[in-house]
Amino acid sequence: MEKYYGWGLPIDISTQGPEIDRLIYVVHGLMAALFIGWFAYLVIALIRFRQRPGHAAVYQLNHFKAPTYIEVAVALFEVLLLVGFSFPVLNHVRNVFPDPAKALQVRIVAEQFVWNVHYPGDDGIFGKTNIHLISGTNPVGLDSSDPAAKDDIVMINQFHVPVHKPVIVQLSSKDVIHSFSIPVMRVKQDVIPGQTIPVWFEATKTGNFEIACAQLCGLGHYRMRGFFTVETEDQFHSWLNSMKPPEPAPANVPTAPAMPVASPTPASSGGVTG
Amino acid sequence: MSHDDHSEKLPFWRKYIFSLDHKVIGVQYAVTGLLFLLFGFSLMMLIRWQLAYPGKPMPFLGQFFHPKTMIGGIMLPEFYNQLGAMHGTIMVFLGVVPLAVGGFGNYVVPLQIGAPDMAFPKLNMMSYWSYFLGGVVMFSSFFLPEGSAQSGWTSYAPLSVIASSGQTWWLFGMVLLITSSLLGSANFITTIVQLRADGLSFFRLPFFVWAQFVTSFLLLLAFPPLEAAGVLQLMDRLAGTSFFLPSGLVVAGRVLERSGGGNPLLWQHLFWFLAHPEVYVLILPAMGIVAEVLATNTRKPIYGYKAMVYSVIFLGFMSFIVWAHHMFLTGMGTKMSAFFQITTMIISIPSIVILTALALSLWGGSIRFNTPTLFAIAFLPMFGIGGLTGLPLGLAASDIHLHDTYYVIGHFHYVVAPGTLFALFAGVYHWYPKVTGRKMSEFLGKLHFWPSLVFINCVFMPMFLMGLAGVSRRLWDPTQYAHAQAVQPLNVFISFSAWFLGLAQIPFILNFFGSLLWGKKVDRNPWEATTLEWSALSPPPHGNFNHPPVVYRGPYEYSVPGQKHDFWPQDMKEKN
Amino acid sequence: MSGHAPEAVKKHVKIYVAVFAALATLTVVTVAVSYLHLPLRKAVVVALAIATVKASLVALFFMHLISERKVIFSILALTLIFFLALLTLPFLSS
Amino acid sequence: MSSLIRYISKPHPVTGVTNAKLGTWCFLASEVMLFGGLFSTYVLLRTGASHWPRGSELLNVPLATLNTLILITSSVTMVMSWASLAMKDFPKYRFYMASTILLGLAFLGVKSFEYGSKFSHHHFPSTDPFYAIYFTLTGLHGLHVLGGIIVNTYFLFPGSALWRTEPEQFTGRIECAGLYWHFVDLVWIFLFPVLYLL
Repeated sequence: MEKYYGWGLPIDISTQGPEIDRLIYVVHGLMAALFIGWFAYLVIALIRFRQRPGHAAVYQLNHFKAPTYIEVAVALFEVLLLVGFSFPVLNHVRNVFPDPAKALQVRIVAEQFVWNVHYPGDDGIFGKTNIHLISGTNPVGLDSSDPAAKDDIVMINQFHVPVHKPVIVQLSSKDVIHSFSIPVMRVKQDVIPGQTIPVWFEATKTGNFEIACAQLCGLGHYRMRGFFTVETEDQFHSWLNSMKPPEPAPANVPTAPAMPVASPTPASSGGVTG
Repeated sequence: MSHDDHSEKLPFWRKYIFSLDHKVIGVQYAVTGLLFLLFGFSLMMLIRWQLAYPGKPMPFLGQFFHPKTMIGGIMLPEFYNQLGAMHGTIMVFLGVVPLAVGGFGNYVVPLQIGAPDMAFPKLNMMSYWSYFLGGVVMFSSFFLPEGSAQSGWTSYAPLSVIASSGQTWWLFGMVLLITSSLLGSANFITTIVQLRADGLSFFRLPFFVWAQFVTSFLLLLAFPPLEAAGVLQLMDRLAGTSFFLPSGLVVAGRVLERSGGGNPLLWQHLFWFLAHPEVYVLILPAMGIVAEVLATNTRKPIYGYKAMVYSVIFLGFMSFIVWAHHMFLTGMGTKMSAFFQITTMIISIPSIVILTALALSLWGGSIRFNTPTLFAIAFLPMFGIGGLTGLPLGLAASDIHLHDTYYVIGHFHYVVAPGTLFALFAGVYHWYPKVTGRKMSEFLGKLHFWPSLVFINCVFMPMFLMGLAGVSRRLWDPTQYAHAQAVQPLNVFISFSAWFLGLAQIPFILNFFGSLLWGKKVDRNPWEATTLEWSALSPPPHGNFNHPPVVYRGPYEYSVPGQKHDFWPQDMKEKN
Repeated sequence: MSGHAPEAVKKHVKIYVAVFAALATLTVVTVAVSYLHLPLRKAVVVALAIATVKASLVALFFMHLISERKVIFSILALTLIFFLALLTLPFLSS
Repeated sequence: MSSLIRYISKPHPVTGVTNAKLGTWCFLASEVMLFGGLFSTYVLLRTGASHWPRGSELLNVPLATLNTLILITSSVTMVMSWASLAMKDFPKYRFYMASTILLGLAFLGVKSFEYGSKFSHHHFPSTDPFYAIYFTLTGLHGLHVLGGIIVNTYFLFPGSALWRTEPEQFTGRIECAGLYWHFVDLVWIFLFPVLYLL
């Protein structure tokens, strides 16, 4: 995985990522320019006006024009950042959702400290859920009496998506506030209990990536890590088929094969499984 | 308080413990605040071990901790979360605010306005003891069976509602701290409005007093909503209500037996309605101190005094309508986020004006490079970095990637650590002679300044890189994530820098206590400054001034042409 | 205050009694209106209008705001602005 | 020392107010924000709820009307106690102040009766969001009434010694205590329709 991550921004594999990255670069360019100019001024002022014999302070000074111009320029630049970058990018990300018919629809239900990924199955309809049905083998409380639920697939911490296809994720939480973050997708959204918040993205590259929780959600916040896999359309469908529940026993969610058996990162020796 | 009481006749406990004198209370605040800063810093030292070497037993120190916090020297996640939550709470509410507002405000404001004391001395004392009690409650919560609060200093519901009993103590502690701040701020406003010396009009006030004045309004009007939120969360925790709990929660596999119907975002709104103005509560007094120190040590008036005053008022006003930029990712609509992005960009303008004015004050001066000036000058670029890195966070689009990462940590620490804290250090070195009658050692001061400057940048600068890499905050073990593993060497570097930063504070501690005994004795006005506090004796007696001072001119009349001396005190009628 | 002199205060006392009568009447009115079971929107407007009138009476006469100084008004105006900001909050969360 | 601090009993020549009055208004400003936060919460919970009961369906309106009248009356007696001092009539002050305290206690008595009957019907803050905000708002208001009673009792007995030495300052203090008491009344004026009638 080394090639994906380094000391700067992680690689970007989403269609909307470049817009966000561009804004980050532009802002940092402005910051650098301002800071360097400003620091240079400071150094010059400190050397030139140090206290020394024969040098006295000046009481009255002409009003400086340059700083006012710079301040106005900064203000204008901020307007440009807002109107030219932030507003349109945010509008694109938040309001311009892909056509649901052409997109992959997924529900993700966060809980301490797991991401439950709920695919609607072949019928494209999510089965009914009920919080009173939630159990160890039925993490989202799928109602097996609902015919639409029969082909639903619920995975734990395993999120597979096809490449070059828009994905709409409906985010909700069972317990506390989490934050659904896929750094390589430039996607981050707080997951608020009591609400369902949609996000969308489209992957441009295949590979194995990760979902992080970005909001403190308790003891296991640090290990609320999901596996995010971008595959070709074919690979995705064969994976989805292999995860289908066995026909005779409906609504028996195959959690066993879906469970991440061991995290590939070196396990910490904290010895806490809270 | 009877009318004929004189401090000389008072018993020890009235004079130094339950004192009504603003100077004693100011010192009490400052010393307590400094001790809490040290304590909060120590918590971070522990956290830094866990972050540099996740899950490795802590050498030597580890064996002294209770098994509920560390097992075999290995820090448990619950203890890590406690340290994180309490570091934030202690630094903000028990360290910086009490030192900046309670300490410097109490000691310096009445002196600078030529008043004998605060308007309500008894209220002042109650304010300190309420703060002290709040501190005791916060501190002792570490010794609860389940430890202290562990839901972050922001205490987001529902996590905080279902958290262990430490959170209840946190809330009670906060109620006491809020009470203290409310009493203090009403006192400051009344004092500054009513008790200014004759001739001291508002536009002759030292900038520090202006900063405290605006700060007091922020505290007065922004804290009560948090108190309301605190009461609601206490009800949620103790009376079983569901203000912050929506219906249908399932915690640890069990349906939560609550009525539901609440809203978790309500807490965030009420919290940030306070907590954003609170950021300015942390910054404004620091800016005030820097203005005082720079004017004195450049030997010239500060540049654009009136523009600065208008900016600080505007800043205070705007700080109430930017709060939701902390909540860009909570699913708010784009129109709403556009509004808060605009206000956030607007609020950056007065900050830039003040910072620019302070920087331009150097131009044409005759700058003395003593310790307070070094800290005050360092404040400028450090606060500048803090402010600039706020830009990508204030733009909701770039915030998507940077929100809740180490970038945020780096940003606000640049504002409050090398920013505010450096200004506070400048204030300590600047006013120490007034409080004690002795100067602090310049040698130790510089030994404190230079390593602090270097190491504090080594601590916070790499955090921006970690943030850009997407590393989340508050991770007990960052190496769980591949993207965080890539920057893990930075964590080791930060930790060592932080420990060295700790060592760099030893000269300050030695200097602070040692100078009480060995510092060079000084007269009233060791820095040859103009504001009123320097007309009083060092230390000022009970009642501050022998005669109520009368003010003839503005606060920073340095190097006035045609004068023999390069400073012209505010209360001097004749030429100087 | 326009006058704390005993003669001025005697005049005030008459005003206080009148204000009391008004407050009591308005209380009865607001309760009576509630028994009409108006639709919620109308009921809110009526009840809050009456409450605002009552509150203004208390503030103006009992709290002497009618003859208060500028400094007090400045603080209250500032508070009002932030109070209104606070009341926008429910509409941000929904 | 207090003698050194100016404008304790006489108003400041420019601002026209005493220290205590300005301080009291600052404190009331913070109280406005405190109750503002809670009112906001009420509006948010109510607008967010699928069903919200009318207060009159669940709460005892006649009793609350009585309580409103009690509190209004106490406001009048409070302002009369100040007016008596301004007219240099100390015995009358004591009468009105004592009435204010008794009316305050009567308010709390009625309130605790109301609470008691709610508890006996198993209506607790945890029952639903309506009762949660009802108990929180009225409870906090009740605490404010209690605080006012304590302050007023202090001024009725030990605090009134100041009348003999500093009548002007004492009158000022009663005015400030009055400001607080009227504010508590003012809050109730809004709580009553919001919780009971709407």
